[in-house]
Amino acid sequence: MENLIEFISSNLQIVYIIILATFVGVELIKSIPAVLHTPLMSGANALSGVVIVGAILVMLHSDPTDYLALSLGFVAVVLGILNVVGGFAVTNRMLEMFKKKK
Amino acid sequence: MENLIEFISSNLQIVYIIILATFVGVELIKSIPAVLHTPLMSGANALSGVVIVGAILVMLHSDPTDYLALSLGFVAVVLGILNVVGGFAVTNRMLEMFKKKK
Amino acid sequence: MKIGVLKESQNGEKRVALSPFITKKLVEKGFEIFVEKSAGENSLYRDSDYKEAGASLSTKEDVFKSAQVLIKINPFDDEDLKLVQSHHILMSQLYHKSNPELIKAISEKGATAFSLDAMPRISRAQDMDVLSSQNNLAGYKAVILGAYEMTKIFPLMMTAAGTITPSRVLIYGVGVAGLQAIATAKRLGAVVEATDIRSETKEQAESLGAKFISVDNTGEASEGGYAKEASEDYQKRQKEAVNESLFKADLVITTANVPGRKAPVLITEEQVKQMKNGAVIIDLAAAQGGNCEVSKLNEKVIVSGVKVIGTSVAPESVSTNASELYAKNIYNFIVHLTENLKFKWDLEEEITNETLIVQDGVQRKK
Amino acid sequence: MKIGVLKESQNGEKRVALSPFITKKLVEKGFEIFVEKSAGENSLYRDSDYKEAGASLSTKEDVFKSAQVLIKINPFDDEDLKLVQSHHILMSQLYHKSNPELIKAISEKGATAFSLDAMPRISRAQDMDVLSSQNNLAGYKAVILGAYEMTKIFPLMMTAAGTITPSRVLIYGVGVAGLQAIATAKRLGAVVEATDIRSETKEQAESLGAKFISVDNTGEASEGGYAKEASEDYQKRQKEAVNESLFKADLVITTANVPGRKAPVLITEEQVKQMKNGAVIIDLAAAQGGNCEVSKLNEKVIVSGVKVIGTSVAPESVSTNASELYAKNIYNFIVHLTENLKFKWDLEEEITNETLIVQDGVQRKK
Amino acid sequence: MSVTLSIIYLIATVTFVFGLKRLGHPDTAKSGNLIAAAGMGIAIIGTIFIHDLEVPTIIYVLIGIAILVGTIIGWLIAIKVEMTKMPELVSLFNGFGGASAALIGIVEFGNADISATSASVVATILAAIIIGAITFSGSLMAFGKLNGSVKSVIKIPQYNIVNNLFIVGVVVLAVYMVAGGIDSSLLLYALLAGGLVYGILFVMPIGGADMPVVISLLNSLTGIAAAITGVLYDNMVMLVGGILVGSAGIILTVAMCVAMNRTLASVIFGSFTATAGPEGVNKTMGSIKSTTASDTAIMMNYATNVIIVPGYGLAVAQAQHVIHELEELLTKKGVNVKYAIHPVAGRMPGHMNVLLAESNVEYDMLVEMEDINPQFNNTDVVLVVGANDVVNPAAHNDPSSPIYGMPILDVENSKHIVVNKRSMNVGYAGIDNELFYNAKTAMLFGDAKKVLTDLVSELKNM
Amino acid sequence: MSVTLSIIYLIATVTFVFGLKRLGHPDTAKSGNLIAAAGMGIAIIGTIFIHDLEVPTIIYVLIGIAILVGTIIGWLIAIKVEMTKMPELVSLFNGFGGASAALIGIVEFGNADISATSASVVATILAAIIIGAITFSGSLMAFGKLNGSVKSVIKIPQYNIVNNLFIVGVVVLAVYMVAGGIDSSLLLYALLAGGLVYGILFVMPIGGADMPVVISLLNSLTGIAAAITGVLYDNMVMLVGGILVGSAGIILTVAMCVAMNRTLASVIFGSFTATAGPEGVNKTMGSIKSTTASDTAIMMNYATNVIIVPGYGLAVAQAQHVIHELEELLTKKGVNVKYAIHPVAGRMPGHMNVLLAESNVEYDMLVEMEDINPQFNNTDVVLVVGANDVVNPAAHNDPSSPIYGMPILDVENSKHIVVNKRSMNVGYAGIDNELFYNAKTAMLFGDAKKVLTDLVSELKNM
Ligand SMILES: NC(=O)c1ccc[n+]([C@@H]2O[C@H](COP(=O)([O-])OP(=O)(O)OC[C@H]3O[C@@H](n4cnc5c(N)ncnc54)[C@H](OP(=O)(O)O)[C@@H]3O)[C@@H](O)[C@H]2O)c1
Ligand SMILES: NC(=O)c1ccc[n+]([C@@H]2O[C@H](COP(=O)([O-])OP(=O)(O)OC[C@H]3O[C@@H](n4cnc5c(N)ncnc54)[C@H](OP(=O)(O)O)[C@@H]3O)[C@@H](O)[C@H]2O)c1
Ligand SMILES: NC(=O)c1ccc[n+]([C@@H]2O[C@H](COP(=O)([O-])OP(=O)(O)OC[C@H]3O[C@@H](n4cnc5c(N)ncnc54)[C@H](O)[C@@H]3O)[C@@H](O)[C@H]2O)c1
Ligand SMILES: NC(=O)c1ccc[n+]([C@@H]2O[C@H](COP(=O)([O-])OP(=O)(O)OC[C@H]3O[C@@H](n4cnc5c(N)ncnc54)[C@H](O)[C@@H]3O)[C@@H](O)[C@H]2O)c1
Repeated sequence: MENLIEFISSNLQIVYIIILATFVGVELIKSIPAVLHTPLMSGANALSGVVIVGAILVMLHSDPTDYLALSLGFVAVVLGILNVVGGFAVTNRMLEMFKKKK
Repeated sequence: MENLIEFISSNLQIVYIIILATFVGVELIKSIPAVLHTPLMSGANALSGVVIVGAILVMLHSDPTDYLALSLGFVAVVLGILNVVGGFAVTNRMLEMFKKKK
Repeated sequence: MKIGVLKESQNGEKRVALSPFITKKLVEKGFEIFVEKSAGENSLYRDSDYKEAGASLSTKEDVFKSAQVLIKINPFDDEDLKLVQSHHILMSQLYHKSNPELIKAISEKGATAFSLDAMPRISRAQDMDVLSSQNNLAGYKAVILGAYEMTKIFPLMMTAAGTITPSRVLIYGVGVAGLQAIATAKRLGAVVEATDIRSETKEQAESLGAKFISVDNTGEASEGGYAKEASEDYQKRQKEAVNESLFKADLVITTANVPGRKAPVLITEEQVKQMKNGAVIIDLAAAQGGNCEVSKLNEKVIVSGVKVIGTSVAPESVSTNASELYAKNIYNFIVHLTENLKFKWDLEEEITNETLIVQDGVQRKK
Repeated sequence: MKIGVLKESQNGEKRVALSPFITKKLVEKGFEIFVEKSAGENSLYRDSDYKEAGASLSTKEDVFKSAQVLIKINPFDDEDLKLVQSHHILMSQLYHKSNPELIKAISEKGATAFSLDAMPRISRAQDMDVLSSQNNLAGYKAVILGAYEMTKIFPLMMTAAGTITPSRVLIYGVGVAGLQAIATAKRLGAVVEATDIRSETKEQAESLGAKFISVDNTGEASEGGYAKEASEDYQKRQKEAVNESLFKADLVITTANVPGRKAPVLITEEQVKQMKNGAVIIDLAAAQGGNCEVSKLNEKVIVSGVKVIGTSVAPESVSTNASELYAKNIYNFIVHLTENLKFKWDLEEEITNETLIVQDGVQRKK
Repeated sequence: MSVTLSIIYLIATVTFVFGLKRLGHPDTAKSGNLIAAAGMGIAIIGTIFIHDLEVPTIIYVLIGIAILVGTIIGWLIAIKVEMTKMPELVSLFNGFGGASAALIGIVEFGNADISATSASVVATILAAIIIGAITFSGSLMAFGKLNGSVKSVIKIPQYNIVNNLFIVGVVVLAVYMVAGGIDSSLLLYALLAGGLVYGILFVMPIGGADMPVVISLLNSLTGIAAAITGVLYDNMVMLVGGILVGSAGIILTVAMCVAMNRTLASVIFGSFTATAGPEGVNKTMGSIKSTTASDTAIMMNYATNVIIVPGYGLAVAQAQHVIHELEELLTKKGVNVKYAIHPVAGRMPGHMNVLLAESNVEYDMLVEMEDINPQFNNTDVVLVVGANDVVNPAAHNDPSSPIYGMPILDVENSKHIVVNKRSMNVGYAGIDNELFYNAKTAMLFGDAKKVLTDLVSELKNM
Repeated sequence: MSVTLSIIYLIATVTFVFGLKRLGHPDTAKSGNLIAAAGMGIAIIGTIFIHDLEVPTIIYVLIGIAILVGTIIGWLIAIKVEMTKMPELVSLFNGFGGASAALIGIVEFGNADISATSASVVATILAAIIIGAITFSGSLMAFGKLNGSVKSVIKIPQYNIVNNLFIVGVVVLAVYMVAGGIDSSLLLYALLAGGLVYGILFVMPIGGADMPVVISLLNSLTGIAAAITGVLYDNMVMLVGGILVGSAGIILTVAMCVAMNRTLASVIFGSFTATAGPEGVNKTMGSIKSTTASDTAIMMNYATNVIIVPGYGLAVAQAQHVIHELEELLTKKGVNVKYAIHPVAGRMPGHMNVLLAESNVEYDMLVEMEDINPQFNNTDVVLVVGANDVVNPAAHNDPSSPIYGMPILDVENSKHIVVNKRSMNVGYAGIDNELFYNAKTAMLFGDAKKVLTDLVSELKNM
């Protein structure tokens, strides 16, 4: 509890950002048709691949001789980019059915 | 332009907060029935009275001998609280019509 | 004021000018009502019903003796005229434009006569307008009669034993009767088409689900909501536009009239011969000379497989409703004309002025 | 295979067993068709139509001579029987349960006979089911007949001359005819009520907009979709439940039947006397003895102001459609029974088994 | 700042979000307002009491007095004023908020050592002053206009250009001050005056009917002013609350324009072209009020008794099925619905009966004229659909009218009247209808089928 | 961090918001996906190139290789896999994201001097590891289940308790490490292992039909892991992007549960009670698939040819007016709509004709069985409303069936079949209907009037 309070007070703006972003996420998704559930899940999944940014940072910051960190970072980047590219591509395919006619 | 960039980089989190709050405001109000336009305007008006917080801060920080600041602050608090109290009360009255029946 | 109700004498007529319900309302207002015996019989009103409503029942002669105002639906006949005296006020549909002898006879008696069919078509007269109230029922009954006479059914039906195509119904004249005919035929599931010389009827017909066959009517005009007589040119254009539908129709109902004139001939014998075998034509304008060349009033003529039925008596066949409505019209009319149980004789007033044909033996309208 | 079509001889009958359209279809399949002269006349089919469809026209005698299969709608009459020979295969509605003499006569001739009214009520037989196809039309026409006979109109109308209340229609028996009657009366704007011994008909009646009068039917059961004869107790309960509606009704249509039995009496004379003056009863079960005690087949009886019309001939009055559907039923039946223009005589098969009443002079069904 | 206060602000911010959210739905709007008010309350109390400043008692007393005075006045005004005066009241209050922001700016300008303060802080202070001033004077102007005390409408053709040049001038001055770090009260007051003048110039030419839109826009500006002040104090509740009001206000403004079938630009800049007023307004009869499907739907949703008056237009639009759907929906929501059938509605006797029977409206929902006329008194909303002559009071009032003497449906006796037709065109009798100009009447223009369908969707979403 | 990169991140964040927003509507979903992808692209490129670190070329090369390899593999998998395998693919990719987060955590744990680092940073690192591990193993488990490679479903009654105790243990360990500032790789690997095991334990008992819900939940967790990593690096795009995914994911998960008529709790904890499968599923015929009004509406909205098959249920529900409204609406949207009328649909000859005539359906929209049967091939969606026997393929296939030999409507030839009825109950003939178990068929349960009304509203909102 104390830690939490400390965190809040020292990262006040971050807390606001988290809360506001949560509201945005909720409001955006609140009422969408069921047929979009799967594509949306898939799209959100691709977005969660943003963790790749962290993986890249790990590699950028690694000492070129720290093989463990480097190889872990390498794997992290590969997995992250897989998540991103695969995620968006799959979502795109799922959305093929909503092509406009006429 | 430069100033803007400087502002952004030095207040990055504030910028995020502003952007996210804007999204929240927009998403919340996006599609509401016309009959609620006036009450909502009135409610939002009451909320804009949050400026009173600033007015109070002015007074709290004033030197008790700085009559100018004090009196300006005093007026600011009066006006601000008028906005808040009047705003919420008027809104409440407007919303009387939506009393649930049965 | 004493009001006498006569039994209708015209052949086939089943209506009566006053219903027991309205009799009661008049009696409550202070009118005295005398009803000829068995006058309501064919409209399912018993003499006892009238008695309960507060009327006195008697013979025709006695009715004429007791009452000052005499009401009827059809024009007064010779027998009636014998009994008419100068103090009598007669009310019925007189069709004074086509019945000059009758008007003359009444004038000679020195009596007074209102004609309900002369009611002006203005908003506040709508509740006294017997033409509307009766034509409305005629429109309904014409369709029922048609459906009864046909060897086909009206609606589309897709059944295990095959599909029955819907009947095609064509209505000439989209006045009161025509509109009700459209509505009734449509309800029963027919494909309905209609035509009229007045172009404002297009929207009206469509509002009831009919397809309107527009005929270019430049050069034709209507007067106060009524049609004028059509030009020859119009008639030609009409035939061209309508023939295709006519020759496919299973039932044709004609209601076209031009007030105060012979009804226009819209379907010639030649056209009838090109119609479908087994088609039926109901000519509601038969009494005014007929919209179909071959129709004869109250007869069923068969021309090359097409049954042509000339009739105007449709409202009689729904006599109960027809009498109710007529009685209500009469009631509204009497209430309008009187004050404290006395006639106002307000000749400036449009309704009185238009309907008062003969006053104390003087003919006011031609 | 040679098929002969006979002209209906029964009084008032206007239908014909085969239409030109179906004739053509059979001819295209390779059947030879012989039609008795003027057979289709009353259904608006001309002899020339049949000729165009590929049939030969001849006298009744010649038809019997040329054809092996003879088709008709009504049971074969004495004149027909004289011409029947042992090689003939007869097809019509024979009503074999109530016509033992006819069956005997056919057997004695050594001929073969199919009865279309014995068609089993199974899904795949629906397109050969003449009872359904004809009763359906009867239901429609009964309402038209009722509307024609009434002195009131069906729909509610609020007019300047007062409000006309809607007619109340009561339907007994919610089978094929009853349902179509409900639908038709409802379309015309009446307030429709219905009752039936089979409780599953409640939902069906309601699906067409009627109010269903439920009678507690514990103890009664139905067999294969048909009603069984009702117990006396049920009849009493039914009267109690329905009387209120009956006495308010303007039109009553009865269609209740129990297959192979006399129709149940649902309305006694005493009940009729309590009905509204001017009400109309159409008894479609009159040919099976009638659902109304006072009804007589093909007669209009008036009992204390109530018109009771016993009829079963309603389909004849829409003969064109009725003949079309009957013809389609016959077509499907013949196609079902034959292969390569020959009868299959598959007696194991339900439809053949049920409808084949007499085979080569041997009576198979009682 | 103390953690407690931070958390209080956080909570207040969250109540603002929820409050706004709930204000968007009629069922929850009231509670939304209260939630936001509660959040505001704790934010204010927290601000006063939670800090580690040494504040002399006198200041507390002053604050207390200020709050007490403001609360009492605000409360009294709010509860005393007539309902019809509400919009001007909102405008007035909004002006106060703006003034408060401007005053804060002025004080802070005085407190700060401008030349030593970072440009962004100075910019913030000046922005608060200018925006506060604009909203203050603009709101007062709007108040005056609604109030009727200010009537003049300027008619200079190049007005907009002048107007825009003026505000550009003000901004240039401000930028100059920021860039130069200039600490001049003269210039400050010039800025203040510039803001005040611009507020007036901005609102002056806009027509009275557009005032609500302007108020909403000004309100949004006040929010922005509050947010700017929030940046100044690094105060999150002001920042986020202000931004919420600012963004929601803009969206609301646009929505209001859409509902009025106008664009924001035409409201603000088109003030000169659109002075003629809505078309079809009859000069002698006054002006009409038009409404939307969503407003009508809400009115009906919260009504107890609703009467529908069908006329010929219903038949023309073939909207009988939709009206039945509407009636069923209302009934399901517990509203008493009836149809009032005039004997000559439509174009043939029984026209409405045929029409409504087709969509299976129960016969006992149809009530004859004589029976329904006494019931209008007791009716919350009358919905007239495609009827005209049969509800024309001229039949009672105007002996020269061709329909004089015809009995009509007395819809005027009900609380609200909504009339649906496509235009201000006349009906069968060819005469104008005073009912449409009645203060209780709102016109719901459009084809009956379309309008009723919209009504049904709106009702379903409630 | 450089300003440019900050701005790039800001833009990326905004694209995420817009992308998500647009993904919520079928018309804009595709562009939303592309917008978000573009934002992600610039964020990645920006991260690689914009910084002031001295990075040896080898590391750039490695990053390049990693990205190239990942992109190619991801792309290939995504475009090669069959449409029906999509959900498992999503699960797999999601697992990778989780793994990536966990790996980052491990590296950072190694880099940091734990005892000297602030507790909140350590907590962040450990949280990233645990959550990343759970999503990784959980997603793989879900992948395996959908895939069919993992079949076992644990049936220990007290399973949930064990399960919860386990995760509590893991959390306690983490708290212990944070509080004590303990820098033990052993404990770290224990934590990692704990997370991995819990992911498996968590997903194992959940039934296959509920997998999409679980995937969505895990996806939301990955978002949170990303956000935590963002906090670690004070990286806003990760923080905001992660939170967006986290909150949207939770809402989506709940929405999916609602659409399946379940609660989230029953999906996660009710795994043992609800093993029987939806009721009314016929053992020999396989399982049915049910759908929602909004899905059906979208399918029809994007269809070219739609055929409506009305049956007795339409009459029972008295939904004739609504179906006409639906048909009109579709027609207005450019869809070809027809009604297929089976000769014995309903309960009397011509039942459907009477019914549809009442709502004024044009006669030429009604097509007889023989004429429409060849057209089903060419039909995108068949909507069967309250019909049963007349579309029962047993009439063709099953000589023992009482309806064998009856001609039926060949709806099976169309691309999609949606069947509306209230339950799995039989029709007039009293027999089961294989059609409902067809892979192309989706059941849309509910009273026809209600369901069609919903369909109409959904379609109107598109
Ligand atoms: N019932 C009878 O037997 C009969 C017979 C003959 C004459 N009349 C006369 O007809 C009149 C009937 O009165 P009423 O009030 O029913 O009709 P009305 O006075 O003719 O008014 C109908 C109104 O409906 C509007 N309208 C037309 N189409 C519409 C659409 N698609 N959607 C929405 N609104 C539409 C028209 O205004 P917009 O153009 O602005 O939309 C019009 O003003 C009376 O004057 C009566 O005397 C009646
Ligand atoms: N047309 C005729 O002349 C005639 C005459 C007699 C018999 N039949 C027979 O009747 C059958 C007709 O076939 P059909 O496909 O039209 O009907 P059906 O096979 O009887 O099926 C109707 C289906 O509608 C559903 N339903 C009932 N009420 C509903 C409601 N309110 N909302 C949604 N669905 C509802 C029922 O399922 P749920 O209970 O699950 O909702 C039922 O399975 C054939 O077997 C035919 O042989 C026809
Ligand atoms: N406002 C009122 O008070 C009131 C009251 C009743 C009727 N009306 C109106 O009066 C009008 C006439 O009603 P009606 O039924 O008594 O008319 P009607 O019986 O005189 O004639 C019937 C119809 O035949 C049409 N007709 C005449 N000549 C024709 C031709 N050559 N070809 C085709 N059609 C032809 C007429 O236009 C009319 O529509 C209607 O529009 C009716 O609505 C008004
Ligand atoms: N599945 C098929 O192939 C098929 C084909 C045609 C008809 N049918 C069904 O067969 C059933 C009977 O049809 P029908 O019209 O030929 O029947 P019908 O003519 O034999 O009888 C008409 C109705 O009268 C009712 N009835 C009998 N005794 C009664 C009593 N005492 N009181 C009240 N009602 C009584 C019956 O229940 C029946 O509904 C119907 O349900 C029909 O749908 C099924």
